[in-house]
Amino acid sequence: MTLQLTVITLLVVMLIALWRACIGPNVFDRVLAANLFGTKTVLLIAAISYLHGSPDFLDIALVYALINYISVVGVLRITELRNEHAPGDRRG
Amino acid sequence: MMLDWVSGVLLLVGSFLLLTGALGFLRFADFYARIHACGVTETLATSCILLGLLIQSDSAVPQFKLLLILLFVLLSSPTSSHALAKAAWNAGVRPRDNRGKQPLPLPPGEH
Amino acid sequence: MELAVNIVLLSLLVTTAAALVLVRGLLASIMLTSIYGLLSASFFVIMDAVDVAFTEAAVGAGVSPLLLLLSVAVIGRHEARNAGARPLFAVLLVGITGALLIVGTLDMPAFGRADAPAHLHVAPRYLLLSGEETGIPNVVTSVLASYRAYDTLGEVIVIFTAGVAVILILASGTHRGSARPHSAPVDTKDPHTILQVVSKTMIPFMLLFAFYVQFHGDYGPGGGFQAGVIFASGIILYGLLYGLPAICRVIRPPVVELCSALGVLVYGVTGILSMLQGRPFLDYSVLADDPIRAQQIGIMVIELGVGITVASVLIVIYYAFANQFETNGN
Amino acid sequence: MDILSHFNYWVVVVLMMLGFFIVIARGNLIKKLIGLNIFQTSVFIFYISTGKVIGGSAPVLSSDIQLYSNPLPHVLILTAIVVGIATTSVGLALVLRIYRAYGSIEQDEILEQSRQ
Amino acid sequence: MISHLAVLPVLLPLVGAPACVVLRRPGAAWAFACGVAFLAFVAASHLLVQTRELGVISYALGGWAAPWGIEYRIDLLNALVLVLVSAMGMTVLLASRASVRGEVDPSRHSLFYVAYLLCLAGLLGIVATGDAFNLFVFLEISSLATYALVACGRDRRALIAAFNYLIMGTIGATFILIGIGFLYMTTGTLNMLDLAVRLPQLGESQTVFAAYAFIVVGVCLKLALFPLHLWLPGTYTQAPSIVTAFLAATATKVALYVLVRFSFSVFHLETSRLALSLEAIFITLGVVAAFAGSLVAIYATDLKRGLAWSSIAQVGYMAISVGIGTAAGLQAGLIHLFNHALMKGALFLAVAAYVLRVGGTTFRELRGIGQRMPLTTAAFVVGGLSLIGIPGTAGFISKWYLVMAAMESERWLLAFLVVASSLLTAVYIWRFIEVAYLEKPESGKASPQKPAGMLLTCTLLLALANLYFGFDTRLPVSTSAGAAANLLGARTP
Repeated sequence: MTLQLTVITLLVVMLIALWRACIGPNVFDRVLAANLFGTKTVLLIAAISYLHGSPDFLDIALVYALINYISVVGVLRITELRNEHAPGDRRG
Repeated sequence: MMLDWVSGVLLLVGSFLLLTGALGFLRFADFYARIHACGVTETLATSCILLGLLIQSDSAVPQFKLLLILLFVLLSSPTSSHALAKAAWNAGVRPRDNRGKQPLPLPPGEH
Repeated sequence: MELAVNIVLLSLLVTTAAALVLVRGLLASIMLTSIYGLLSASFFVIMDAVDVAFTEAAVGAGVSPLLLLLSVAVIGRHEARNAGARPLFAVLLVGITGALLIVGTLDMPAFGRADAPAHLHVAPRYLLLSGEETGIPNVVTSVLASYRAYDTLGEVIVIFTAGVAVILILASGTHRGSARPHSAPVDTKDPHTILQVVSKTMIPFMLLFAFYVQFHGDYGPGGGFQAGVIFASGIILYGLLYGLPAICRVIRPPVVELCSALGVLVYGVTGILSMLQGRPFLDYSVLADDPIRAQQIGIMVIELGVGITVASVLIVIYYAFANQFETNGN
Repeated sequence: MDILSHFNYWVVVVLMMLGFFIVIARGNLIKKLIGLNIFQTSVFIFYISTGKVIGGSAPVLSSDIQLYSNPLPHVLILTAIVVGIATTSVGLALVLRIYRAYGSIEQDEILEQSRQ
Repeated sequence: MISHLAVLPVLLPLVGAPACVVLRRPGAAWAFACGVAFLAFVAASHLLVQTRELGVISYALGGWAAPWGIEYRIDLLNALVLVLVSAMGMTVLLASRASVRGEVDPSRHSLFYVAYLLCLAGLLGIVATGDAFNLFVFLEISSLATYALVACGRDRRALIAAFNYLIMGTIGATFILIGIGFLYMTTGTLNMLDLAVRLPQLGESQTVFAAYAFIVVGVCLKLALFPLHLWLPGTYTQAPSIVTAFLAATATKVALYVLVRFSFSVFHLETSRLALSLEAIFITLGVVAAFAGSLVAIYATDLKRGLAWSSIAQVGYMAISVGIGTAAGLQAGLIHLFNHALMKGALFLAVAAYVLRVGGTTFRELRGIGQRMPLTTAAFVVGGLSLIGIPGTAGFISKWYLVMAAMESERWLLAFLVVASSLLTAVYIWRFIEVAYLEKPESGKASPQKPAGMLLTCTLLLALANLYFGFDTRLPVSTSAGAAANLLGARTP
């Protein structure tokens, strides 16, 4: 029962993160939202694999965690490099 | 039986923390407040939920994988929060007041 | 419960897609794309498609947003307000397509029914016999790498073609190849010590995990493609943090380009070996005396070929894109 | 129940149409590629939906499971995902070259420059 | 070894392409690619001979029997198109060295040939396969390679053309994917033969109707049938001339093959209730395409662009023949498919030679070219006459069969329209002849002669082929008659 509750909570949190990603207002808010979304997906997959009783899915959760981290680093490095090369981000 | 209870409590605590973090993420006024809300709760909430799941399973392989995920999240989540806040600061995002309108005065030495 | 999660995920997908239609600004769009990838991957898990979820997580939420981000880093994230707006025409065209699709769904068998025609004809044989015929529990792997191995060869060629195409398109001047590590190391004002330290400890484990995924694909979700993506992601992470020249010194562009061809050749030569012994192309039975053993060897070798090509093509593409960035910036 | 039996398909149709709309209606070349991505991913979702058997489990053979979902769509979509990422990367490479040649990635501005 | 013949034409370029990456010198890459293409052509010709003797050849890839594994299924139709595509691919490749040197950046040369081989392999794979999903995979291989080849053009507009082609091509491919998904859903199989057996058992299904519609729209995007032709003029005009010659001679032909294969082998167009409306749609679109394409071609100021529009018109004729739908109609379509590849190959190779010599293809630049390049222009004129359909050329044969097929099915107006649109073709070919022979060359702008013997030889070869197949029509006519009979015979076994 608590497992189901956890899944529902996770879905609600994902909805909130999605909402934040839509309204922004800041680019970093969106990045944060995507990151939050990613970690919640990891938990969701883990929880669902227990709900299903097939722990094979845990590999997928692990990959999500990895990929999520890489994309955050990617965003940061890239926004930053852009700031250095083009001060003030001339195109918006 | 005892373990089931522990696992249930851990899951509930984790869910509660998640929800509070998300609420903060939704409602707080500026970026730094929001990253504070979810960055801080996230680590503990994730640990609670993963531990709760770990207790539920009875074979070694999934437990090991869960531990790996936990370890990874414990490493990566604070790192990315830190880096995100730093990048936002470098990009010129500044803290704002409670309604998200006025920029707050900065401490001396910053610009 | 499963059905409820299914419905919630689908609604979230629709919300994300609608937000993508409305939102302006490329970085925001890319973040939403990444979320879309994550959501569809979760959906695939619910639909029992674990291998697909694995791949979609790595591609839809990982590689493709990363490539988009690299391009936006060169171009800028601005999106014009009314450029190319032909909403009426678009609505008309999309409306017709949608109507046709809806018409098509009307006669479809109901969702999830075990007696739908698709589940009665070809697939049952895979589920019944693939265990005996290939000795591999993961049916998706055995269909992918044995029954429909030729499709997978096509897939490897597609990714190889993408690598060739990207180099061909982005090549400049007299230099042939994906990257020119000519510039000094990108030392920024802000070297991100924390990120570098944390990532450096993680990267070896990521590469190790890639090997695990490569060889564990027979028993669970995973396989050459996923392993290649994870391996390349580890390398790309290093490149992002230490700069293109640093990574190019370790993994030299010409070598990677050759490796991308090597993977395809490993795959192709495995097939040709069977031809030389008078069996059809990609018939693994010539590889060992015991047919099941032969299948397993064949599947392992071609998955290795897939992994090599995918990893090296992704690295090549990363080099080519990042190189644009560095030459543009300097 | 009758609505539920086709609900998945209809939602997927909506997803496809949204992606398709972005491709046609937006003038920004990268946005077009994003739309194409969404369009293709939606088709993948459709395929995977057709492979699902309610009550079935993931097609990894095991002695204590009776009913599996259909593995064939999974195999096809694995290939199609690769095709999708290949197309995206080639498209992005073209966009980068276009930006180098025209200084813009908005369709209107490019067309204007081409006419001159 | 002989039993592998079915797979060799595809496999050679498919494995040859990655091997070609190793060769870093462009000359070596070119020579290697030519060798591979030649071997593929030899294999394809043997295959044609064998299918004429033995009938259908089936090859189970991976050793798994048909609906479970992937099957190559070669009948007369595939074999004919395989020979055509590999022959044109080889000829254009042989001619390409000088033109590529002139039109493509040196940094791209060696990989250019790799991409060319991949494109050829993709096209051959589409034709050879008997599996619907495998067709999609090879379609994408050829498309991705094509985008890269088109983007090699010198002008920056080539990039825009390539990007537009990428967007439309991917939409088309995704439509085909949707169609295949619908088919799989209703039948549970992907094998074309198996589909053909199972589809009639379903009766009138909306899903099958939608599947056919999506596949047809997707294929017509690739075929550039009016009004889905928008990508073609830009792509043909801006791509390097060699790529244009290759695409014009092969890619649209393969798309037509796919259309015919799906319409007649898989979907049994005649027996379906759609037949009537589809007939009307194909014939109307074909006629409009034939007239619109020719009219735009008449007013074009650039030879390459004019020929691109002419391709749209010619695709129109092929659509008409599919629309007629009788054995005679299909035969006419297949003959035209064959002959049009020869014509457009010759014409675009001549254009490549012009680009090499005078640097451009506008009519202003080409004034008096007939005196400066007599042999190339002669070849161009032969190709042009064939395009019009003058007796004694290959083009006459295909027009003749097309008009005959229209009259046989008592479509008198259609027959008249086909003849009338041919007159429009005569107008734009005459316009070029006027420019080339009767106008004085612009003085002062004489670029140095570049050695292009191979290019000239291949152009002349294709022009001669146009004449040869105008007299000795046995190969295309008998093969296509057999293929058309097979296609229609499959319906009522």
